[in-house]
Parts: sequence; C-alpha cells; structure tokens
Amino acid sequence: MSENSYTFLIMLILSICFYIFMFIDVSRKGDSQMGYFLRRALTSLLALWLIVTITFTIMHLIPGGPFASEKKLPDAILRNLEQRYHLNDPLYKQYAGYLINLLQGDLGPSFKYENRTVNSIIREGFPVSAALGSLAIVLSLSAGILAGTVSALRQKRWQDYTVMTMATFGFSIPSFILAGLLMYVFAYKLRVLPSALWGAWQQAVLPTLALAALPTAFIARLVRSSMLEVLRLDYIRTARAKGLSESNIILRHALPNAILPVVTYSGPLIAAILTGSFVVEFIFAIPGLGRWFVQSITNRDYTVILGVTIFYSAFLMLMNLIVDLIYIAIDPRIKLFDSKEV
Amino acid sequence: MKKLVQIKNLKKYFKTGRRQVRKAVNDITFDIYRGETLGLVGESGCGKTTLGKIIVRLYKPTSGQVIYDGIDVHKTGSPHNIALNKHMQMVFQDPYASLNPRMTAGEIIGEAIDIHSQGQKGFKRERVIELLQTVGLHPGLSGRYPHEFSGGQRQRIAIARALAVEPDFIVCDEPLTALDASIQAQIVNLLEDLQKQKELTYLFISHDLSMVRHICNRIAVMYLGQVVELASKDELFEHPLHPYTQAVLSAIPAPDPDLETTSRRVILPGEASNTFKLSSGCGFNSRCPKAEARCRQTAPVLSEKGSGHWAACHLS
Amino acid sequence: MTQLLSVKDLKVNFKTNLGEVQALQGVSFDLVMGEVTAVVGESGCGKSVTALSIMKLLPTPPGCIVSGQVIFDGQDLLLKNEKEMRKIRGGSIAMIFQETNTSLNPTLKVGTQIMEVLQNHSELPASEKKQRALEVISMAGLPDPEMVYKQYPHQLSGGMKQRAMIAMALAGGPRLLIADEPTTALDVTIQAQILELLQELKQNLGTSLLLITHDLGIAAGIASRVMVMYAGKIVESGTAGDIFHDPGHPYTRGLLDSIPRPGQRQKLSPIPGRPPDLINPPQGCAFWPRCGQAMLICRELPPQATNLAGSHQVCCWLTHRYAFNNY
Amino acid sequence: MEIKPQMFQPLPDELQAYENTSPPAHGYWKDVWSRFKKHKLAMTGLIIIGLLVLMSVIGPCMSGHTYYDQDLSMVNRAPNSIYWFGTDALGRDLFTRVWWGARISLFIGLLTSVTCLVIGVLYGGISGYLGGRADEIMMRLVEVLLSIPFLLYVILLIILFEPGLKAIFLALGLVCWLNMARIVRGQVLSLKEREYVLAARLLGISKWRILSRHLIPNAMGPIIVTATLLVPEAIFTEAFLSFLGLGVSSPQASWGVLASEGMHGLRNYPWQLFFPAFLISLTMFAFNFVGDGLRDAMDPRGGLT
Repeated sequence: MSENSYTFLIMLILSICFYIFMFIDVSRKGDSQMGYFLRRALTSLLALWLIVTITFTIMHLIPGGPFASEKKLPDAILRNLEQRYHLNDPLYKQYAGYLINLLQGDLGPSFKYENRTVNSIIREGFPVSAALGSLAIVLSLSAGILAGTVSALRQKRWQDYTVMTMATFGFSIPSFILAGLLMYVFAYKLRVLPSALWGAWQQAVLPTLALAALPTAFIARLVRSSMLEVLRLDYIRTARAKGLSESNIILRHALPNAILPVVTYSGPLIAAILTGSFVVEFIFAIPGLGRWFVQSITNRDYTVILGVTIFYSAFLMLMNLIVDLIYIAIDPRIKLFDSKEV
Repeated sequence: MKKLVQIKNLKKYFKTGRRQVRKAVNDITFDIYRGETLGLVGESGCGKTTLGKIIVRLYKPTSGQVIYDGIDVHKTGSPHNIALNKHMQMVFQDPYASLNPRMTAGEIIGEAIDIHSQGQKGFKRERVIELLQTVGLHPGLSGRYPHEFSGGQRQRIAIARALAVEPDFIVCDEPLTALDASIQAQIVNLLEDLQKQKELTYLFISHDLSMVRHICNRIAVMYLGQVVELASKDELFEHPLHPYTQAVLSAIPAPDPDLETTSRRVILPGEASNTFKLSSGCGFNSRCPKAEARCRQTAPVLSEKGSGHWAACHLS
Repeated sequence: MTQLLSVKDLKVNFKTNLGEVQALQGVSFDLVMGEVTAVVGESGCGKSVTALSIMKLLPTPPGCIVSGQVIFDGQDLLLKNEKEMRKIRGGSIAMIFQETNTSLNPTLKVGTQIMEVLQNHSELPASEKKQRALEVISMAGLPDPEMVYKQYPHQLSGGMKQRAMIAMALAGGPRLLIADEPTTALDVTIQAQILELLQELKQNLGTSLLLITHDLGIAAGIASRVMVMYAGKIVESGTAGDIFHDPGHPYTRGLLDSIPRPGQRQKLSPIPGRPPDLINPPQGCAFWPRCGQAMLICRELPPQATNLAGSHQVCCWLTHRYAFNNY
Repeated sequence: MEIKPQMFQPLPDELQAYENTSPPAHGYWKDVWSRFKKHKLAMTGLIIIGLLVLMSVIGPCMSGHTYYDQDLSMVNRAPNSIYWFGTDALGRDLFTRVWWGARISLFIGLLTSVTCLVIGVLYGGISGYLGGRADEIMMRLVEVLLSIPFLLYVILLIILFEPGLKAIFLALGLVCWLNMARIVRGQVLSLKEREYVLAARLLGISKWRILSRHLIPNAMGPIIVTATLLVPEAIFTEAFLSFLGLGVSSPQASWGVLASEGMHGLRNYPWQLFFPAFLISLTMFAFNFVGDGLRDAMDPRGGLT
C-alpha cells in the first residue's frame, strides 16, 4: 500500500466517525413527522456518501485496479481516464474529483469500451431493467398477497397446503436454476415461449416468472403468518360482533393490518428483484442494466462496476425512503420516540 | 416505632419526547416503619411501581435519596450497599414472567440460596425443601418447571425465592393482580403468616383498595407521581381528606347489593393523563369536584393535617 | 316478566393438543327483558365462552358447540346460518369486550368504525347516519363527538376507548348488550364512570345487559340477577340478594369469604386448591376436591339444579333431602 | 346409579384432594424435541441433511473417478453405468464432482452460519446488555451497514480479494452477521426487562451468571432458528456468486459452479444442470423445513404458556 492509501484510509475512518456522530445527533432532534422525514432523508444522503467512499476505496485497493494503469488499455480510454481522474494526483484529489463529477451526475467513462460512459450504459439499460423489475414486483405482490391470504383463511385445508408447498418450492430454488428450468421446458422442449431477448410480451413471461418466484413465495409466507396473527386479534372479534360480513372483515379490517409487514419487506423486495435481475437478464440475454453489470464483472470493467454499484445503492435508498413514508401514511400509530430514563 | 426505610424527595423522570418529560415519581417523601405493612395505592401509570423499583435499586432516581436502616442505598461504593440485596427483596406482579422458564422451582430457589451462603449441597437441598414448605408447596414439586404450575403456585415460588436470602423488607408489587379471587386470598394469608413468623416489613403496592385495607397498617395514596394522602388505614377509610381519595374510596365496589345501592358514588370526570406538560397548581385540579382558584395556581405540599395523617390538598 | 333470551343445556368443547376441554357442560339460564344479569366466576370457568356462544363468535376450530339451544325472540340462534346471524350481531345483540387497547382497529378512525355498524344495521337514510353516529358518541358520554369521530383509537385514553366501544354497540340499537369484563382493564375511578354509564343506558334505553365479570363487587353493584359459574357449569343463580346474603353453594360462600369486606378484621378464608383441569374434569361434582362439605355422593354423581326459594337455584347435593337428614 | 342416604356421609379426610395432579416434569429442550419429532416435514429435512452430509463424505470416493480427472474421449456423456451422473464438457465424472461440490457448498453454509452465530451473538449480546450510548452507537453502525445493498458489496469484496473460497467466506462473514446481531440484541433487550431477570439482579446474582443462566438460554430459540436458516442462505448466495463467475476456482467445484457450467450446455445436456440444481434445491428444502420445524417447536404458543 502506498502512502496515499494510508492517508486515504484515515480519511475513510474519519468520515465514518463523522457520519455516525451526525446520525446520532440528528436522531435526537425532532419528533414530528416532518422532522422524521427530514432526518431519514439526511441520513440516507450521508449513507450514500459513505457508500461512495467505501466503493471508491475498494476499487482502489484492487490490485491492478481501475486507476492503476498496469493493464493494457486503449490509449483513448487511458487518456480519458487520466484527464478525468488526474491519475497521477494524490489519491484524495482523485477522490475529490470523483465526488465532484458524481455531484454533477457524471459517473465517468467505461474502462473497457472506448465510446461508452457509465451514464450512457445506465440510460440504455435501466429502462429495460425497470420494466422487467416492475412486472416482477407487481406479480409477486399481487400473487403473494392473494396466495397468503387464501392460505390463512383456509388454514390446514388443501388450499393452505398447496400454497405453502408451492411457496417452499419457490423459496428453495435459486432464480438462475429456475430460469434454466423454465427455459428448458418452455423454450426448448415445448417451444411455446421464446428463450431470449426483449421486446415482445412473450419474451417477458419467462424472465418475469423466474424473477418473481422467490419474492412471491416469501410474501405468501409473510402474509399468511401475519394474517393468522391479525385474525386472532381482538378487533377482528369486535368486527364480527358488529355483524360485518366476512369479506368486509377480511378486506377492511384484517388485510390492511396484515400487509403492514409486506410494506416493511418492500425495501428488501426491491433489492432482491434487483440482484435477481443480474442473472435472469444474463440468462435470457435481456439488454438490461443487470446484464451489463454481470458483463462488467466478467470483464473486470471497474469503472462500470463502481458506477453501477453507486447507482443501484442510490436507487435502493430512495426506494427505502419511499417505503418508510408509505408506512407512516398507513399506520397511524407509528412511534417516533422511545421513552428514555433520565 | 423505628424507621426502616426513609424516602426523601425522590424524583424519577422519563424523557418521552423532544421536550416532553414524564414525571413518574415527582418529589416523594415518606417513611416506612419496621414491622409494618405500608400500602401504596394509585391508578395505573401513577408511578407506584417505579417508586417500588427505585427503593430496591432496580432504577436509579433522577434525584433524592432512599435510606435503608441508615444506609443511602443509591450511593455506590459503600461496603454496606453490597449486602443490601440480603435485606431488600421484591415480589413481582406477573407470576408468569417472574420465573425463568428454563429453570426448575428447586433451581430457582437454590440459586438464591447459593448467593448468600457458601453452604454445602445437603444444606441447600434441605433449605429448598424448607422454603417450599414455608410457602405451602409440596417439596416433591421442586423438580418441576414453572409452566407446570398454576398462577398461585408460581407466586408462592416467587415468594420462596425472595425469602431465601432472609430479607427484612419486601416490596410486593401487585402480587395479587394476576390471580383469581380464591387464590388471592390464599396468597394474602400466606403473606400475613410470613410477616408474623419472620418479622417482615412490607411495602404493598396495589390498585385494589379493599385488599390494601385488609392487609395494610398504613396507606399512601399516589396520584400522578405524587403522594396525595398518607394515613393509617382506619383514619384513611373513615376520614379521607383528599378529594381524590374520597372519590376512589366511594368507587370501590363492595360485594353487597344493599351497600352498593345506598352508598353514593363520587364520579370523577376525565382521566389522569400521564404525558403532561404540567401546568402550575395541583395535579388533580382538572378532575377535582372541589377545585378552587388557588388549586390552579399553587401546588399543595404533603403536610400533616392530624397526627400521622398527611395530605396534599389546600382544602383539607 | 318476559324472557328475552333463554339458553338451554349449552355444551361447548375446545380441541387442544392435550385433549378435549369441556368448556361448557350444560349451561341453562334465562334473561329477563330490561334487567341486568351478571355472570361471575374465576378465569377459565366458561363465562366468556358462554357469551361468545350466544353470539356464535366462538373461534371454530378449536371451539365447537356440541349441543344446546340459544333462544332469542323465539328463535334458536344456533340453528341460524351465518347471514342471519350477521343481522343479529351488532343489531339486536351487541357486545363489548375487556381489552380496550386491542378491541378497536388501530388503522381505522373511530367514526368509521361506528359508521360500519350503521351501514349494516340501520335503515336511516345515508345523510342521517353520520348524525346518528355523533349521537351515539355523545350518548356514550364522550365529549366533543365531532372530534372523537375523526380520531384514531390510539389518540383516546383507556376509558374513552371503552366509551367508543359502547357507542359502537349502541349504534345498532341493541335489545341485549353483552359486556365481557368491560372494566377489568380500567382504573377504579374510570370503572366507576363506565358502570354509571351502563346503568344510565339500561334505564334510558331499556337495554338488557348481560355482564360478565370476575369482580363480585361489580356484580353486586349493578346486577339484579347473578349467576355463579364454576368449571363450565352454573352452580348457583338468583337475585343479587340471594347470592350475596344467602349463598347456597359452598363455592359461592367460599368466593365471598375470599374477598375482604369493609370492617372485617379476621383472616380471609380462601378456598383451598385450584380449579379442576377441564380436560379430565372430576367425576361427580366438579367442586368436590376443594369443598369442605364434600360427601361420598359428590364424588360419584353430578348434582342437579334445585330451586330453593323463588328463582334461587343451587346445583349442590347438600340441598338434597337425604343431606338434610344427615346434618 | 341409585341415590341412597348413606351416600350423603361426609367424605373421610383421606379422600379430600386439594392439589390436582399435574403432568410429569420434563425440561424445555425435551419438550422442543418431542414437538419437533411430530413435525413430519422437519424430520424429513433432518434426515435429508444427514444423508447429504454422509454422501459428501463418502460420495467422492464411490465411483473410482476423481473430481479433476479428465477423459476427453467421454465428453458430455449422458448418465450411464460408468459415469452415474454423466460427464461434463471436459469429460470429468459428474457424480464425483457433484459430491465434491456438496463438501464445498455444505462447508460454506455451515461455516458461514457458525461464524455469523459467533459474531452476531457477541456483538448483539454486548450491545443489548450494555444498553445506553454504547448500544446506540453499535446499532447505528449495523443499521448503516444494513441499508447498503449487501450483495453488491459481496461482489466488490470478492473482486477485491480475488475469487475463491477464502474470498467467499470473508465476504459472507462480513455481511451475514448483521441480522443475527439485531435479533440477538432484540432478544437480550426484551429479556433484560423480564421480571425474572430483575429478580435475579435483586438477589445480587453476578452479571456473568445472569447472562449465562437467564439471558442466553432464553434467547437461544430464535438464535438457533436464524442460524439454521442462514445455512441455506449462504449456500444460495454462494451459488449465485459462482454463477456470476465469482465462485471457487477450477478444478474445484461447488454446486453453484457446477450449475453455472451446466447452464451453458442446457439445450443438449440438461443433466449437467439437473443434478447440481436438484441438490441445491433439496438442501434449501431440508434446511428451510428444519428451520420452520424448530420455530414451531420453540414457539411458546406450542404448549408453554
């Protein structure tokens, strides 16, 4: 490790300490909902900055990493890199440069492809990934909640056993294996659906299924257990004592409370869909951001890995923030302050 | 009578929000005499359990002192303090939560014996048997786990555990609340018998005034973190001075239809709110049927109105 | 005296891992129109199960109504289907519960929860329903009905939540109100408020009240008739005077001796032992293992209900003529 | 039965029975085990795990081929009497390779689980037990780390350490303990305020004894369940990483690597995917069922009140 690295590590540690300090300080202020929201937004931003720092450090520590030009690079790219990151500058200057570019929304050029920037890759790939991801999320939420509810309402009957067996299957088969199996059965053997590429609706069926299977299974189990829990609660008995119809009780009283855990799970859900899309897009040759990411890993295209990781992190944090807000909106009881001894 | 426990200007605050503080115990001063049973009654959330926990050192007070037999119990480092566990014990409200579910009755009591005597094995077994018998349980039950006992039996085990260190002073925190009426009476009788045999002093925390009247010598009434009245039980029941005490006494349901229809209940409006930005004046003034202008301006202090009868009210 | 509700030989079982719990073993009683009837007993004696069975609200499984009749308005509720029962629940029979904190849906506003009852049971035109909701809120003694209407349950205090429950129960205009330990979770001053409210409602609206409680004092204060339950059976029933001044069953006497009375100085005399395991209830009378006056027959045969005087019924072998011979 | 006057004699004293007979005593873990045994799927899972472990020990030596021997004349053969599971594109025996992979995959799963158990229990236990400011800082750190999309960081870390067994361990170990720490802390925090712990404190029982006798035994249930469910999660993640080309390096093979290799020849040689895929799924099944069974068996509603 060079002297630069040491200065850099110290910087990193300092920034982590500063970050934690800030977080605690922030958490002590404000008990209104607006205050809570601002606090969450601020911490997300800080966390993002931490992520950028960590990612940058890791990338730098890689032997033969992105900015140590040991590998044979096309001259054009090398020049481009040098120009942007001032590769001969001390590390903290490179870091500052990267941060400044980042603040302007510029993630830099690709390490391997001459004419591409990370931004252009994201612009091209993300809409496809987002479309596939949204399909999978809609499918897993609707199928999962429906299956979980049915299973809870028909507890210990055949419907319940069927749903739970399916859920355990969905839970136990990794997405890339499921993708392979689906492809083999439907594309190679039955020849009813296309095996690759993106555009027509038929091409979306298999990848969406492969991507949605695991979250669906998870949500079904989650909804089932929380539904069973809720159905035991006193206010459900109150609703029955009021003479409400069963459908009314389920839809108005039980379900809104039973899907609260699903709202909490939506953050990890989005993350799971996102990482799942790496392999699914790769297997089905879908030109999404996930496939680009996998390719950049195999190619060791460091700047793309770095840029896409930061982009994904920011995206997930934004999603988590939105999920938090939804939760506050749904549950009027949310507690923003715990009682402390004095 | 000798003072066993002195509570001096005790305060305990909890932070419940950015600028909100809950004054669970708000400047309380009183004494507990050796050999007596002092009842501490009040509504849920009035701070009575917090007070009990501060006395036995499960909480640290925000300010103020608890003096046990001349020792300030919260002063750290004093060699006396280490031995205080031997003198002060507590029996908890929920017999289902107060016993470790992974230990047998014998292990639970035995652990307490171990701490305070480096005795031999044989001694410990004998002592466990003796304690089980003292609290009215068959010694053969010592190998059983808590979930195999009923609520009343669990409460007996908890009492045996407290007795294992031969304490002088026991804080009983609502020990009857979780039990059925017929079982409550069993436990009350047990506590009374033990007090006689072992010369124990009790602080008996409860919300059930008729039980407190039965078992206690003196009664302290708490309202929103403060003691509003303190007197011997006969004095308190016959001449309650504080309007809150009067209302509470009138509200006790008696198991006698004739008494019930003739006695006149005082119905207090509203409820005690425990998250409060305390306005000046008496904490009870918003619910008090007799409140006057001065009640809204200055808070009354607990003062002796008759011999041994203390009350915190401008009007008495 | 007109009978509003009559329960005949109700038997209920619960299936558990350890075996079948015989929660109700033949419960029979009548409720008189416009009266307050209290069911008292210790936890697990079957008081709540009785109430839930009347409403057909028992969770099934594990619960199961084995036999019996619940006759309300000349019709057996146990024969009615779910749809017919829904008309009755919250309409002519309403129920309030013990746990004020959990009995209201935390995610719906109080007003919404009251309106649900009106939407189901009221013939009022839609425009007047909200007016009616505000009316029942103020009938339940809640200040500022407009405000409460818009609040969530967690914004109300414990006593106010119970009042909101009562408002909800009143909305359907019930003829019978079943209150399952309505004040157990409340402080004594709030308990007094709620009991006062229930009494007012009985007088003003003529609603009959079936009050389930473990507190003999509350029963004495509010009920005109009292039934004492033990181990899934009614062991004694009568007017409040009968039960509290002239108890006939050793269990009732034991219960009364277990609670301290004003002015009483001597030690309490508790009932020894604890209630029986209802998976394997004792043969004969369920109380014999704890009874100081048990006889040989008590171990063999369950006693039948016997009329003492008026409507005072006791279910004990001591009332048998042979027992009188021996003592 | 006929009612006779002599039946109305008072009961003799020796027949008075105040105490009810209660069921015989048995310990908590015995109860858990007896409930677990009744859970058929969980028992099946346990047996499957046993068989898998057994096969991973003896499987690689059964067919007489090694996992790295190449037979270029027998490339991409379907299962037959010599090569029971067929061969891969380099003519290696899939049967041996699959069980060799079982060793690696199970090893990764178990070791990750144990590592996380140790780190998580220590970190979460200390944080929960100390409470106050220390707890706040320790948990903030966990929260921050949890808010990071962890798989991305596993990928970065593996690239950093160069792909291989060691890198996978380090990466999984660095991230998997977070949830465990949170669960342990939550348990300790709630148990710390239980009345029996307060009672123990009042008796003057030492901190160490409170931790070892009162807190840890009662927190064990959820911890064991979490640890059990971590095993399939780690295997899952490893397979995923192998698929991205970040797994163990050739000629070593984990199930993930085998599945990933199988994927390339899927159209023509489906058995190359089938066997590793089947075993991965079977392992997931087994551990998930065992985890579920343990959770049910330790649930207080299952019998303990």
